Amino acid sequence: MKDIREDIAWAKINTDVLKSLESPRKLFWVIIISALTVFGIGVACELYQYNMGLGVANLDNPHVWGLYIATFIFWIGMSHSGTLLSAILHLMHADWRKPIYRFAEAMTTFSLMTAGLFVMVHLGRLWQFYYAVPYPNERWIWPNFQSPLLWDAMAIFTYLSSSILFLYVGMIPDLAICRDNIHTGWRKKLYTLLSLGWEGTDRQWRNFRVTYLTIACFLIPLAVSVHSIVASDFAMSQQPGWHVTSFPPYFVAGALYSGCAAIITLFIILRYVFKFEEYMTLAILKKVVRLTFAIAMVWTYLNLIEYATVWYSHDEVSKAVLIQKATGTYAPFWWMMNFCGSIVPLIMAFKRFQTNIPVMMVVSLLLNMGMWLERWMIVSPTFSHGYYPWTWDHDQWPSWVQWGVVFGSFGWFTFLFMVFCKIFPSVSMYEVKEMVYHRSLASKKLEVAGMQESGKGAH
Amino acid sequence: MIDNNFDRRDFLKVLGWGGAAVALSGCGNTSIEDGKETVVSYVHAADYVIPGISVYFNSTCAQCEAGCSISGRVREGRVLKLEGNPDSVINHGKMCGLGQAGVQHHYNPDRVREPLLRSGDKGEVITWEKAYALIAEKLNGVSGDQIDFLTGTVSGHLKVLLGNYLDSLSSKNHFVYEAVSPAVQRAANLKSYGMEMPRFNINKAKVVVSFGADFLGAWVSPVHFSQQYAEFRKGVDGQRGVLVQVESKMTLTGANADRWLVVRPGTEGILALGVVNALGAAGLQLPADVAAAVKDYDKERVSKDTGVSTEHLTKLAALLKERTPSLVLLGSAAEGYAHGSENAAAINLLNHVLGNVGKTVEASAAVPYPQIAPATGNSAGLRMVNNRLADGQSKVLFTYGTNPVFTAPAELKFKENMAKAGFKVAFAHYLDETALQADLVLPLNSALEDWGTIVAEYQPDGVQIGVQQPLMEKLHPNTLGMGDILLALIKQRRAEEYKSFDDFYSYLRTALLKNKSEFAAAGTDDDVYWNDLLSGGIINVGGASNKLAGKYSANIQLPAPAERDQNYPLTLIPSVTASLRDGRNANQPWLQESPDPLTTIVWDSWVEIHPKKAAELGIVEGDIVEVSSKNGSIKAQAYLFPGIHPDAVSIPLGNGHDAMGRYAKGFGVNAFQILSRVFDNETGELAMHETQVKLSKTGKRIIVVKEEGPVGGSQQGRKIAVTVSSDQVDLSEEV
Amino acid sequence: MSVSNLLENWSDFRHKHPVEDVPHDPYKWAMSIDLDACTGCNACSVACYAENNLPVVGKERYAHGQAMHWMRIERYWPEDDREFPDQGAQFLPMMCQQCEAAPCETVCPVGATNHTPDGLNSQIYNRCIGSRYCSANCPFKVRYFNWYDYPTTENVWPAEMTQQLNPDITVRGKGVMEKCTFCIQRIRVGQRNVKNEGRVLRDGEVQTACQQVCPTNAITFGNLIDTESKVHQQWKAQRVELAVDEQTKDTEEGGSDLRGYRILEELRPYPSVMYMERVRESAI
Amino acid sequence: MHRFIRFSILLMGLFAASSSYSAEAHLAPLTTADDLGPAIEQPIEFPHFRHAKDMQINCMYCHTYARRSSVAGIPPIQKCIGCHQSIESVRESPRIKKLFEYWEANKAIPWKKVHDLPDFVRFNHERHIKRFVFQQNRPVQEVCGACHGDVKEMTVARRQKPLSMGWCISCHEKEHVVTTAGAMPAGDETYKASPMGPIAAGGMPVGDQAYWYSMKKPAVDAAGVVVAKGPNDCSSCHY
Amino acid sequence: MSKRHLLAIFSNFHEAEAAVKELRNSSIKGFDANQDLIVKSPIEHPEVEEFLGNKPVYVQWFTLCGALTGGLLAFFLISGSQANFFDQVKGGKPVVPFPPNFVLTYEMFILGGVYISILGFLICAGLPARRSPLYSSKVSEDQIGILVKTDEESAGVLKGIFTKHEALEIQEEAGK
Repeated sequence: MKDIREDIAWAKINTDVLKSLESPRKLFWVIIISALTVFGIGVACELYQYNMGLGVANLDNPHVWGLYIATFIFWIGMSHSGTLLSAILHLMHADWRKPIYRFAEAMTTFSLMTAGLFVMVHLGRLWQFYYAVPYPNERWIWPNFQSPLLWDAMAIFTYLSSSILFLYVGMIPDLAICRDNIHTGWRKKLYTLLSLGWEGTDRQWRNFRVTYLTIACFLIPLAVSVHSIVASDFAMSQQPGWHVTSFPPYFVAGALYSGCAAIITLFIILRYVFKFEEYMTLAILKKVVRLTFAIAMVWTYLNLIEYATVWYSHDEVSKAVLIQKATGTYAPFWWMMNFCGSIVPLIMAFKRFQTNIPVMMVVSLLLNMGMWLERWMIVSPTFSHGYYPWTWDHDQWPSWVQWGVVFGSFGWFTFLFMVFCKIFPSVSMYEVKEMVYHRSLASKKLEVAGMQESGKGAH
Repeated sequence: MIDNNFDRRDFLKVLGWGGAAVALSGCGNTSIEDGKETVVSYVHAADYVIPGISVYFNSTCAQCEAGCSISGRVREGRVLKLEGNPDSVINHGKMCGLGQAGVQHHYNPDRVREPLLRSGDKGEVITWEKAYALIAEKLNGVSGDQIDFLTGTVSGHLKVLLGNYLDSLSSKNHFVYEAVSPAVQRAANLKSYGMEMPRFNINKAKVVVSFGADFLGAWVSPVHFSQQYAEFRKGVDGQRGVLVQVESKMTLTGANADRWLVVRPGTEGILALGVVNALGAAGLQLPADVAAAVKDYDKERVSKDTGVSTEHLTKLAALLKERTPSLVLLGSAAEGYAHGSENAAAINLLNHVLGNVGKTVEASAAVPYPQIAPATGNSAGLRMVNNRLADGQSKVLFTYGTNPVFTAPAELKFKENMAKAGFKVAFAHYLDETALQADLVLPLNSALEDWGTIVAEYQPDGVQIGVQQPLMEKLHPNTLGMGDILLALIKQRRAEEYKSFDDFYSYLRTALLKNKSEFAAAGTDDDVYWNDLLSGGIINVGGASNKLAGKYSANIQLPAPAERDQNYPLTLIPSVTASLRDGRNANQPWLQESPDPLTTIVWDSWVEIHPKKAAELGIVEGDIVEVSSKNGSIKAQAYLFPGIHPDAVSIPLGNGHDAMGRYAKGFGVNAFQILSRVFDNETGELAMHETQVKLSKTGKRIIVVKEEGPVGGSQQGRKIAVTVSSDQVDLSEEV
Repeated sequence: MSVSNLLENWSDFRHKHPVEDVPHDPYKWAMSIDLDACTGCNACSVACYAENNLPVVGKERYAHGQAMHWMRIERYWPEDDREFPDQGAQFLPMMCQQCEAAPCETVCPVGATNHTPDGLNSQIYNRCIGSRYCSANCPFKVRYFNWYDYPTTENVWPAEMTQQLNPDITVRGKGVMEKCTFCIQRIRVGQRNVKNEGRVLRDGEVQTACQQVCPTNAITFGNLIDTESKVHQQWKAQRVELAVDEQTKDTEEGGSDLRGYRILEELRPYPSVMYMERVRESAI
Repeated sequence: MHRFIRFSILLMGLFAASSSYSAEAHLAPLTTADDLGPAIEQPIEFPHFRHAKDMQINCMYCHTYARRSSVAGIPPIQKCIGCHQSIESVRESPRIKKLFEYWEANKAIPWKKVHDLPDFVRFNHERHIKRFVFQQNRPVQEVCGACHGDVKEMTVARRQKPLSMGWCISCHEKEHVVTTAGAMPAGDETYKASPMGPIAAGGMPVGDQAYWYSMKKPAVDAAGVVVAKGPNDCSSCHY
Repeated sequence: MSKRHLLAIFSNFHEAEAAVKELRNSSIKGFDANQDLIVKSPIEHPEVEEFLGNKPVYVQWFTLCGALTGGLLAFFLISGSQANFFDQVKGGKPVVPFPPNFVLTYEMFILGGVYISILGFLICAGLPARRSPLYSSKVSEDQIGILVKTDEESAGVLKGIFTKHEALEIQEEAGK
């Protein structure tokens, strides 16, 4: 299996990546247009809902939350992969991450932005959302800092802004390359501005290294905290099926899982669209797939543990929710979620599928769907089957407005992501150079075979 | 305190007040809009009118016939809410949901606002002068015998005026029709107690056995009985009253019973006699003729006929024997059969045997002015009008306060017969089914805009005359009170006699002041008396004390339970719900949206089927089933209801309008339509429970719009609504 | 300065409520509902519609579970396997339980629902942004959300019907959470009136609309602190205590002859509504 | 190294200062000073200055509902006529002529609302008037003017105060002295039996809700003087 | 005394390394290897530090201060506002409840840390900066640049060293 060639000319790396900014395959435009269309539908649905009230989403009492919150968690979860690849694997010195962490980080940023949209879409009085912003107004009214939603807002804000900064800082050397190579148009100005005058001096590199490492260190606990705070939206409440102490780790595992699955999907798409076959190699795909498989198994374990806890603790009310999930209205979705989440990833255990692009594409999409269903299965069944039997309602089904907005968010994300990849180098040039440099050094200096694949140390 | 120029209605005018406008401004950004809103002040103002402070005017509720006294909360000239008048002996400041919805009768957007004359299929707006002239013209040359007046229950001075008007037309044809009325009971009570409506003292009884009387829901005077019921539950000396309900379809009262005994439809009388027999067996001394009459009603037979187990029969007899006084009530479920009168006699016999007469069944006071006593309705009135219309005897038909086109069984063909009358005048609040058939529709003031007096049939303490007075200025300038119209019409005939009365108000005032000396201290000024009267809202008349005179008859011929017709195997029980009754209030959205207490269904009709029967027929909840009697069929959603005899199905009355405005039209089905023409053998009343039906699935299924969740009324083992057995608690220690 | 304020009053700010040292005073509104007296007649529910400007949502929206009845009457059937419910149905009027430790209050991101000094769980409509977390966290599901802009929705309040609206209370627009307030408009008017007279409210001076209308007086509302009040005496007689999650009835020998209980007490929201068990005769 | 430490100390100081500033933002003025509302055209240009300043008429002579109701109200035309019937001197002035036109047509005057509170706010005139005019004997014009501005200098009234929530609260947060001496309504036996302790003359029961949030019961000194704040929970005004 | 800037471009990292080492060991007048020598490279070479001598990095101090400030700010802002916000009594919890405040403090700790680190990075790395005139886009591609500052007269010596180590190109700029 071919990995990135160690003797690849650095200049070629530059040209190859810079070319992606200019001439992607036609599919790029197809994707952009379809994403915009889907997004447009979402916007139309949201406008309709904004004018009519949330009733048109077919939310009701007791189903006060629906797909919006489920999809919100999904997008938040998706964002964790970027941190995983860039921060965790960075600390672990897994060099194979280098060609792909940039787009993973971009994914983090954009999926967080999408998640933020859902917070808004879901509000009954969107036009008053600023009430949740902590600012000292003349009435000295503050938001309620006790609310997990506010922690959420704070955590997401922190995560989003930190991710953007992290993405940006990590991109500065590459922006300098762009600046040096693109001499016309608005892009030149943009790169000049953003590269901040980076020259790659030893002082810059020295501080860069420390900063990058420090932020990576901060991002890891942050990412963990973000999704555990999202989990506490549920776990801190009293509702059966939510009030589970294992929710935070379960959510974090689910987040990494869906993030990895999304990385596989986007990996395959970018590889094709921007002609990155030489950089996003199948060897890397294999590693990502293996990583995903490992996380899938962790998630499966936590998922089963959650069921087991509910079952074994003999909390009748929570148990009823679980039974309802498995046998009631939501049963098809629930079983599909378990199937997609725990059975489908088993395909990844087979070596020959690990690098089979079509299979992995399908698998990753299924995993993503499974993880989306997981979120839905957390949110809705509890409302259908809560503490108070009188208010149970098993017939609720999201309306086309809700579906429209949910699909629209995918359009929005895809659009942002694709535009980013078109404007900014989605493969980190300087780090690929570092990678081949160190690899070639290693293979030159040390003849010990095992050491050549030091990247494997990651897992 | 009020000078002569003072027109009370000035102060009932709607005052546009800024404070009130807050009500509808949206929930967007809070805004300060100085100078945008208008603040209107009065031209004149009375001392008691203070903007921002509510004034309470007492009046009388006209939503049903119970005659509760209400206290309308009026602010800035608008009536906001109806509350109970605490001084009323009927409702003691309490209200039911139906009564409170009176404001929606008043503010209903679908009220008739102008006199309408039929021209083709449309109503043409005409003036009152033209309407009066038209009536005069049409009455010209028609003999009194050809003029029919079909009304709902009327009482008080309106009844007097109506009588006088008919008199002036030399017509005797005033028919009072109530689709849902205890008419059989009245006849039976007259025989058993010597009066149509004695007082039932539920609060004095230790045991109440009710044969289908839904006294907490829709029977006679529910608010009053509910209050008595509360006392009864607290008990005499801490001994909590026991309620046993006997019926084939659970009513609200049945749902509150300690023991709900489901009987085979129509066998209530048999059960009553069975209880008498069992009481005898338990050692109660029975008069010889009674003992002889019930000797065949041994437990086994009664149990076989009625479906009530011998165990419960024994327990019931033991309870009745042990705890006295008790009270046996007779309700519509027992009356609605061809042998309804016999059922009633058998049930009333039980009161006699138990010695309740004189204790818990007491004489009611006689209304001292018989001319204002209520003319109570029954279905016989409808039958007579219908026959007259069919035979062409009736040339001019006036309808008021009743909606026969809606409530008459289709088989009577009332709608078709009505067309035969030459000229039909409907006095109406809404364009209901009957008004739509009329040639001339005269718009009435709402009950909250009108003057009048109301005397209820059921009088718990003395006689209470309820005064009805406007709570606010007329909403629509071109509506008139029924009294005003009658006065105008009567002036066409007897101008001289009535010329001193400008309007019904002055008629009423004069009439009530006439008897001032009886109710006020000597020398009380007319105005003072009048104002006191209006502020009180009620006149309590002692009423001559009556004596219970009737006697039981042991000669009761009860038919054996009928064999079921194989083609129509089920009995249809048209149920009367507390809020919709016979459907005249169906256009009040609060009533449509308050769930039926037992099924929790809203905005619709349904067919109640016992789950066992449903399983047999393969019906599940939400199936649209066709209910067919020999006289037609209707389609409605099925609801599986445990509180019904498996051989019966029940459809609530009141919905299924095809007119009457946005809140009534098109919701549910009208079960009146498929009732069979079976009448009570003695009184000739329509036997409402005698319709036999069959069910067939249509294959369609919908989701029933109801309040309860998918698990129905199950608490899933969670401690939510808890019941405790009476031997565990001692209510006398409670507060 | 805020930090000094924080430090100075630190122990106060770390106080917990409900606790003995910071009681409600002079008012703590509470209710008791006698299920044995409740007949399920719905009068209270309609009274609530009339008093509190509740929109009638219509069949379509009712079907979607968007009804706005702050006070709903629940009807339960006995759960054993009998053919007929021969001891009748159980009715339960359910409205906001005005919990002392309300799960809804902590989770509102903007603090639109909070605890008032007189022990109510208040809902401030103009602060609400409609996140619906409060409803999500309410075990009783007694909070109702304005899914549509009812004031402008067809046939909810046609022109004439707007005149019936109670000017003492807001008509809520879309996107706002609402719930039973214990008729706060009546309480506030009462409190202001007696303040002018320099006294506190006596029992019965403020009635909730549902209490006022209830034909069987099943609902008692009043000041739990006032020892003269009926609600206080009922709570006392039933030995139900506000800030306790297990009452004498369940914990002590001989408590079984008491009827008072609170719903879902085990979740420790400390509801302010005590229900009294329905009684059914054992002799028949 | 040193400059970094110095720099960071500076930074921390800045943050601490800004945090404590924002947390105590309520101590800063709650709103801008007087913000003048728009000039409003009324059906009759009512000269407040003439009545309130020249004639020295008590505000509550005309706005009589203020002490009895939540709204102050506009007097019925009857009241205007009551005086102006006998004031021949101004009878022919255009405003009075207009007034009489309305009176004779028996028509209400469509006054425009000048002091419009933001939506969803309940303000009770009665309570404020009772508290400050009747119980504390402050001059009427001072009490009314606290919110309505210097009406006696105006013709058509114009809003002078912001009437915003922060502005309202700035007053409710002030500590007003209340005395309990002689507060008990004489002969009110029901009240004496009540367990809730004495009532201040300002109508403020000791231990009133206003203290709840500060978690401390105010002390009553020997002279029966209590320092009390206005009610300050949201649901006092918003419901 | 006027100074001269020189930029030498190397394609071979080892040659560049050797050049630097030689420069550091030389004692050229007006040239102090610790101050006047800057290495520009397309990737991060940790080895550069070894032969340039360890230079301190202060970013982590920024991080520490930022994080602590953020955390403190959060705790005091939140507790302070809870203490002053008149209706924060909620759900039977204390006015200043610890668990939620700790969560927010934690988040602000990170936020402060990240922001101030970035700020520190910019300050320490001297960014944003104008590009020096002696810069080659080759540096961002694959070559190593060595920028030196020296006295006018020593420039030739340095050039000699660069040429010796196979510098591809030497740019010169007259200093002030």
